[in-house]
Amino acid sequence: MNSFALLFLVLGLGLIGWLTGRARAGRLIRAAPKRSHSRPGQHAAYVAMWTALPALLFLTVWSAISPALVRDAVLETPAAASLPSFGFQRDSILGEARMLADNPEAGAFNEEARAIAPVYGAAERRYSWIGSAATILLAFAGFAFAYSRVTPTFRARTRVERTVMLVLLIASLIAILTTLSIFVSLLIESARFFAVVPITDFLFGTHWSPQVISSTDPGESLGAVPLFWGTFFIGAVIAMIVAIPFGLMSAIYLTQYAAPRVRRWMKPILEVLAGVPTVVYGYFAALTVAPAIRDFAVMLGFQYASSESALAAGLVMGVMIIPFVSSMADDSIAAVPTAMRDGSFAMGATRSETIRRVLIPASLPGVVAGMLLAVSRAIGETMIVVMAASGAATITLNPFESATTVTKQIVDLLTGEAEFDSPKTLAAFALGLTLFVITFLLNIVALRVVKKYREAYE
Amino acid sequence: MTDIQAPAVRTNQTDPAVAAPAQIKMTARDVNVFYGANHAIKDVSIDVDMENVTAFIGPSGCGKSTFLRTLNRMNDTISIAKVTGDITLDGEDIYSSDMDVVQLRARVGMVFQKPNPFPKSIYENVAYGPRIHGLAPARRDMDQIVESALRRAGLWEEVKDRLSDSGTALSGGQQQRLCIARAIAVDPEVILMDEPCSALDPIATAKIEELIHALRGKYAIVIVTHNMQQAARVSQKTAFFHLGHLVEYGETSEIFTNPRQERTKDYITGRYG
Amino acid sequence: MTDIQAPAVRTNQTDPAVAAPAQIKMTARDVNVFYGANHAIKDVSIDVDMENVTAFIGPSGCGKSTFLRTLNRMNDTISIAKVTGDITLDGEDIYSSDMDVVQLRARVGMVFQKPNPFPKSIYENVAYGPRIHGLAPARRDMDQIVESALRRAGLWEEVKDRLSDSGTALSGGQQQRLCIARAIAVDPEVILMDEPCSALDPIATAKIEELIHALRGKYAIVIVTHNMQQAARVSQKTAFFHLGHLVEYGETSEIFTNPRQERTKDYITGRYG
Amino acid sequence: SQDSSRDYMKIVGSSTVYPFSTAVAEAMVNTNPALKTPVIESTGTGGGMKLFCGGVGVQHPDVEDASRRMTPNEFAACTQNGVNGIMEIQVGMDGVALAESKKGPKLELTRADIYKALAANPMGKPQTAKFWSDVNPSLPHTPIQVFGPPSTSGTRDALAELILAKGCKEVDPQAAKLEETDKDAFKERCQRIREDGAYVDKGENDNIIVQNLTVSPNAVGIFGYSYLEENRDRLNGVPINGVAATYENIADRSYPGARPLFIYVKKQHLNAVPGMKQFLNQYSQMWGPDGPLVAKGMIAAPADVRANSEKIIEQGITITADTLKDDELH
Amino acid sequence: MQKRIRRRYAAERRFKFMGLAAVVLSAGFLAFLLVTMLSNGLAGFSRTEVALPIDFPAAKLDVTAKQLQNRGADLALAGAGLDEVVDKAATAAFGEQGIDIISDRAWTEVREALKSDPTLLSRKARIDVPVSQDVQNALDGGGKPAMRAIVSGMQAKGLFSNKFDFGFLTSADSTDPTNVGIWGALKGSLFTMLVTLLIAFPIGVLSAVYLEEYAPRNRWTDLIEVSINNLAAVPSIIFGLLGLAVFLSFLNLPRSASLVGGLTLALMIMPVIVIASRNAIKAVPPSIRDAALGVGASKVQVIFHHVLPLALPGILTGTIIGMARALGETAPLLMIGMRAFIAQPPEGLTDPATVLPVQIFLWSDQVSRGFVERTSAAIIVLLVFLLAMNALAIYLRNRFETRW
Ligand SMILES: Nc1ncnc2c1ncn2[C@@H]1O[C@H](COP(=O)(O)OP(=O)(O)OP(=O)(O)O)[C@@H](O)[C@H]1O
Ligand SMILES: Nc1ncnc2c1ncn2[C@@H]1O[C@H](COP(=O)(O)OP(=O)(O)OP(=O)(O)O)[C@@H](O)[C@H]1O
Ligand SMILES: [Mg+2]
Ligand SMILES: [Mg+2]
Ligand SMILES: O=P([O-])([O-])[O-]
Repeated sequence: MNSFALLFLVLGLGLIGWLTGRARAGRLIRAAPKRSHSRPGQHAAYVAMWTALPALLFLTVWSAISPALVRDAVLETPAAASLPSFGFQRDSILGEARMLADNPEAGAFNEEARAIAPVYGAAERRYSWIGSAATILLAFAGFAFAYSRVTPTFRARTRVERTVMLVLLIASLIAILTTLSIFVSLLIESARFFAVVPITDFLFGTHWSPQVISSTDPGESLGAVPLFWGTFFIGAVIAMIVAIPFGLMSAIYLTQYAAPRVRRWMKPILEVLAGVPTVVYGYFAALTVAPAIRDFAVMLGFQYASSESALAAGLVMGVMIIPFVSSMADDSIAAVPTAMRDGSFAMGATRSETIRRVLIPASLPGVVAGMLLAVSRAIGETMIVVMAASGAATITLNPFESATTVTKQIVDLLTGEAEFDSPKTLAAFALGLTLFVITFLLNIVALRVVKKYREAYE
Repeated sequence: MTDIQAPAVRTNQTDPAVAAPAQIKMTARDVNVFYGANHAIKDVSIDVDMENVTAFIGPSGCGKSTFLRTLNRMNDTISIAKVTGDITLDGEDIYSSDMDVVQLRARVGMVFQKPNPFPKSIYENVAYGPRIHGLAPARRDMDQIVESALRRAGLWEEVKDRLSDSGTALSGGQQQRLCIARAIAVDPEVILMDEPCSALDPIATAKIEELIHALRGKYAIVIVTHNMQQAARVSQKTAFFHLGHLVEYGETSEIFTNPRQERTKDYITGRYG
Repeated sequence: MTDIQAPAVRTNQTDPAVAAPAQIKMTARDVNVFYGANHAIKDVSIDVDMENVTAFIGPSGCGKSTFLRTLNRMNDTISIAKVTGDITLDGEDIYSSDMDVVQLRARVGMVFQKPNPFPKSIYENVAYGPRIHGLAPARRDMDQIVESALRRAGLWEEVKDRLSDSGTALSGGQQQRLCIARAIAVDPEVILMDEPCSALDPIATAKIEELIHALRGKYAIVIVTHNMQQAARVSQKTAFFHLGHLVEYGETSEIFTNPRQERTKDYITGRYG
Repeated sequence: SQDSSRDYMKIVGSSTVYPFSTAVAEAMVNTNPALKTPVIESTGTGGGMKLFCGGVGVQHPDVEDASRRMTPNEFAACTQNGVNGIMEIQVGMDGVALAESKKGPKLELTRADIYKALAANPMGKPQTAKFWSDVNPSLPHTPIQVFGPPSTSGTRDALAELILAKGCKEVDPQAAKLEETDKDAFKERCQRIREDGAYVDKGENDNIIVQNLTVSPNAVGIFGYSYLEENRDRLNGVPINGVAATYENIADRSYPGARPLFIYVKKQHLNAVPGMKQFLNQYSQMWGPDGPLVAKGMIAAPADVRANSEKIIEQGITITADTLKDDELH
Repeated sequence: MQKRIRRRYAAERRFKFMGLAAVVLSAGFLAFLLVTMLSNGLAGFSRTEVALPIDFPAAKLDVTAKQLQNRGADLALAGAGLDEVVDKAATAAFGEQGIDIISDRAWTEVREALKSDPTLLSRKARIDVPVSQDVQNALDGGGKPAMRAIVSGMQAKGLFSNKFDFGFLTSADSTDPTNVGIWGALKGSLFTMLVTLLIAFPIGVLSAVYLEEYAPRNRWTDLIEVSINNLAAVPSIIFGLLGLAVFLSFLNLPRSASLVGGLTLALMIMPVIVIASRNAIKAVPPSIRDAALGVGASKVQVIFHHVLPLALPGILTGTIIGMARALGETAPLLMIGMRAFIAQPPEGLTDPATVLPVQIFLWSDQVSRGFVERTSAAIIVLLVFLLAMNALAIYLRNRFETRW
């Protein structure tokens, strides 16, 4: 029986468990003198749970291990003796044999597969029966256990609800697991990197040039300071110079000045800016914005203006971040109690005076936290810099010159090279770790600030 | 239904000038306010004078705050609110296009239900109004304005050593007095107070009530309150609102002891509300 | 301070059985409630009986709601709340580990300050309780339960033609009666009401008060109210709480006309609160 | 867990060979509809070599596209990871083309000029040249700005070997000696490219280079000949040593930047992955002088080379470490 | 005084104008971007075809009409050398340059025509086939001068026609811009999104329920809370590194597969869903919970009967926004190998696949200039999906915003 059929069978058994459990509970409860603890439906859920869950768990595990069991069984048969000893070739024949066993019509690339197919089919069937039998047995055992416990006084609801809560708890742990596995995997790979390259060279070195990595002093060409600078320059300086005034002013305009109808339309329109995929921004930055900026720079007299200027990437990134800043600013300004605003109006302040002297100072912590989040967003942004920034790791203050970022280097170092132990590949993980730590800290600080400040008004 | 006797009102009047013809400061004639389709104030006409403290009372939602806010056009900040009728300040129509709302609000100050000091220093809270209106060109003038406003609000002694502390660090009653000082600092002609004590404890309430007494005569004062005892204690004139109507308006002592309208009586005796 | 005379209480008793020994439904002995470090209820002991409507009165924050919620363990939902002492329902300890809180709440129903109908149809609002408790196996039984609950809540005539309309589309007073119907529908033994009229207008309030009268005797009823007139109108027994203490508990007529404690008297005469 | 077999080919490697391999793959599927299209990743020759030599088995690629020969080091890595039979098939030729915008100054360079302008340490001294006129007074006074491929690419290796190293030896008498004595020092002196911003590493995206050239009239781009061919209307080739990058000049190898293109095939996979033989046959059908690959911008290899490649395919001839030492260009 | 007021009002107007300018410029940038993409991309949805006369009886194709209706038709036609027949026909029709006029894959177009109408075998027919990229360039005013001359001659005869290119919506990647399609990438995106949704939605919603309704306030739940908030802001490329290290290297899942892409993106958007769901759950008024508890509902009943249904619009909004983000995401997928040339739409979750944004990234890198229009066209398709999703989210949010 294939696992899909089995799955449905188990679910069907669960349904039967539900129905019989319900019937029995209903009968017993009606006969019982006083109000029973749980409703028939809850007993039913209890029975169904015991019928289906263990069986499903087993089924999951079984379908993970049984292909290997089948394969080993086939290899032990005499028919397999003639197979080539080269693992990959043999596996590909076995793979085809499996396909043929399922569907004899299919064309085969290896003729040996035809010979093996019946053997393979037999083994598959045998294991399939073992698995099915065990699954069904488990389902029945679970059913019998639960069914026997259905009595008017049995607290089925409590049990079911406890299981539900367990499931919820497990789900919420996945977030921690993800964080942890990110951290651990980055840490492990980075540790391997730092075993080769001294951490100080990496963090404080000012020469980044992974094209040639000397085997005697690999740290010499893996100094990440230019990357950090480029990341900071593009993401935290140029992008923010665009995003903060635009984001803040549009939030102010939309919340404080615009007619509700304008606000209702403009806000989602601006949000679209955040919904445009970064690859589109990248394409746009590389093909439209960057050349224009270069022309502009040349016009200003910058002979060396790069067509991959930090400005092009930063500018487009800033535009992308505008809605992010504006919605954070919007939230913080909205969190300032209206009483504050009214207080200022009642003093005879104009709107802009109220905004500049009362609302913005009062919402400043929230706005600042929003900026921090925006910065962390900008320095993690990848596609725009991959497509529009250069790979040249230079430290420059001239926005018309090229600069590179951590994220771009990660992509460059990793695309195509999956070999896991050269310092070059591992450097990507070290960069990833640095980026993770920085954004993590930025976020913690920002969230703290936001939280503290929200509490101040609650 | 229970027959609760109307409370005997002590009007607490130290000067006997109530009967004299009072100097009219603001007038409202046939004022209507709409929040969208909701007709919140219906044909209200009323005069506010300099000599007396005027109290607005009435059950929740009857429109007291709404009407109060028409008097300094704070309703302008609510986009769906629409006001019709005439309201004048010293004979000038405050809803005319000539009237500058910024100046109007400097002349008609307001104190709110929940104390709302700005999250700035005490000094800056009081200096805010004078500063935006350019009342104190020099730092020295400003110091003086701040001090005198705080003195008049009865707060000076308590805060004079910590003017640079944040206004939000004061106690509730102090905050409310700070808000009154802030309103006084721009030297207004009228002060509107919307349930200024409802968030305060009895002791702080008593202080504010004293303050209102002290300010009476210098400014025309209108106070909204839920607490009838308070209305009786601080005001000389009372307006009773119900469902957007001004049901009755007159001497406080009259209203509390001898209301002309059945609805006023029912409210005062606690039959509803 | 104003001397407001204590209201003359009309107990509104149609049956004279008050004096007869009442059937005790719930008892509380030495109940203490803590919210973290905040000791909200201090050593309260009280009996609730079937014959009388019991009113809890007291100034804001004195613990009325807190105590009420201990009676059906709604406090369990507040993680920092801790309850000590004994509370029984028909002699059973409701805080014992045997007691199933879900069943307890079916037996001790609750009506809240703000009407809180589910955003579902009127029918579904009432049917929800009976459904989860399996009280109506067939659709016909359910129809009957719903109708009778709505009838007893005095709402049937008003809604019978629009049972499938949303419960939230009703007026405030109707919503509150719907909530009462919802509580009645699971056939509780006790009904707890926490300021059920404070969000309602006078007419709706009068309807609910009438309803309480009608329900009296069928259920043990406990009502929290801020409005002393209301307490006087609807209850036969009154408990006065102050700062977490049960200051006085007795016949409503006694408490309002002749309180034994100074604090009770001060409160009733409006000296604070 | 991963399937233990695969019914499509996996190809990695050079971005220069990529368009040809994809075209062959496509044609193969058109004529053999039963086969699945190979999955082809453009990783740069160097990046691809690492994947290719990672081992044998389902997760390792079957074919490597290369715009230069496999190095002995790479071969050793392959052997070490159990990749034992590797077929080296030259599929055609390419030229490392230098190009500028049609609006550009019409540069004409020599290998020595390029070396002096691009090396990190020309003749052992730090690079100081900012303008072309700094390296050769007869060149225009325009800033040196070169857009080129990244270090994983074979084009970059070809640039270093075919142009820089030779230019270096022409102008620097010590270089020749160094090549004998100290290979590393030679590389440092002759092949390392400057990193001060004059040479801009543009990633694997040659098209972006083309795009950028059209808006940067003074810049020079470096990429495979096919890109130049494709964009003749916008770009001018920069002749090297007076020889223009044209089909004929590359085919007869008079152009200094001419180089062979290869694919490397894992013989062990030949019988394990469906379609590999068809793929190789398809290649041989398409690589002729009037074949479709030439239309795509490839330059056909000389007839003898093609014959040899066909023989390798037919007989499954694999390479040894010695084959690779044989430095002669096919 | 009057002067001062005037000055204050001038400042007021300036400030307001700055706000307006910020809004208008931001919206203007968006409009500029969209218009650029549209004007570049619309041409990518059509292709130029040339009417190619073919004399099938003369070509003597070795296939029968019956064979054409069978499944092996493709094989039979390929075996019969249809491509050569078509090339010959082109030479016959357009002269020596004929082969360069038609697209390399023009013969597949002929193949499809034959399959849909086998009677063609017995007559002469004119079949519209796509032109080559060279011709396309020439038509656009570029390309090689020689080709331009030929093309202008043919143009005068009215041989070319411009048609909506259905192939663009139904086929996969190709080396020839006249033949590419986005279906392969779109299907990859759909598979990837499916995995993402199936993983992220239930886990996200369930953990939101746990955190809002059950979790005690302690150090552990604070930790979960902090993790989730931070995960929401971790750069997407880090998730790519995670996918590479965990799914590919550690769990040995297949490279380039939509399964791995989906898992990676699921981890990425899960926090978005958790946060949105928590906010939606939080927004359900406590009075509803009290009401249900008050009639004796258990906690699970309260959650599943009342809280979740009421929070659903908010949860869905968050999910859609998260999915939109995943749909537009590129960087993490580059890390796990979903960037190959994949000319066959994936059949299953473990087949090599690419997704729309990555396809755009790859095409932006193509030599042939025909890809510029195609890239913009693919961008338009992607934007249509994303804007639709965003619009749906905004609609849901507005529709259910003011429920209580
Ligand atoms: N901002 C607003 N938007 C719409 N309707 C409003 C607004 N403010 C008040 N209302 C409505 O106007 C009516 C009068 O409200 P108002 O606040 O003036 O009453 P009030 O007498 O001050 O009540 P309270 O004693 O509760 O403060 C009410 O029906 C209220 O719902
Ligand atoms: N959920 C809670 N968490 C912490 N403290 C609480 C909570 N609910 C009430 N308290 C505190 O317990 C005390 C009693 O509150 P309770 O709500 O019972 O008063 P009350 O008499 O019902 O007041 P009101 O008339 O305003 O409803 C107060 O000090 C209050 O601050
Ligand atoms: Mg009010
Ligand atoms: Mg309460
Ligand atoms: O991609 P390359 O051909 O330059 O290796």
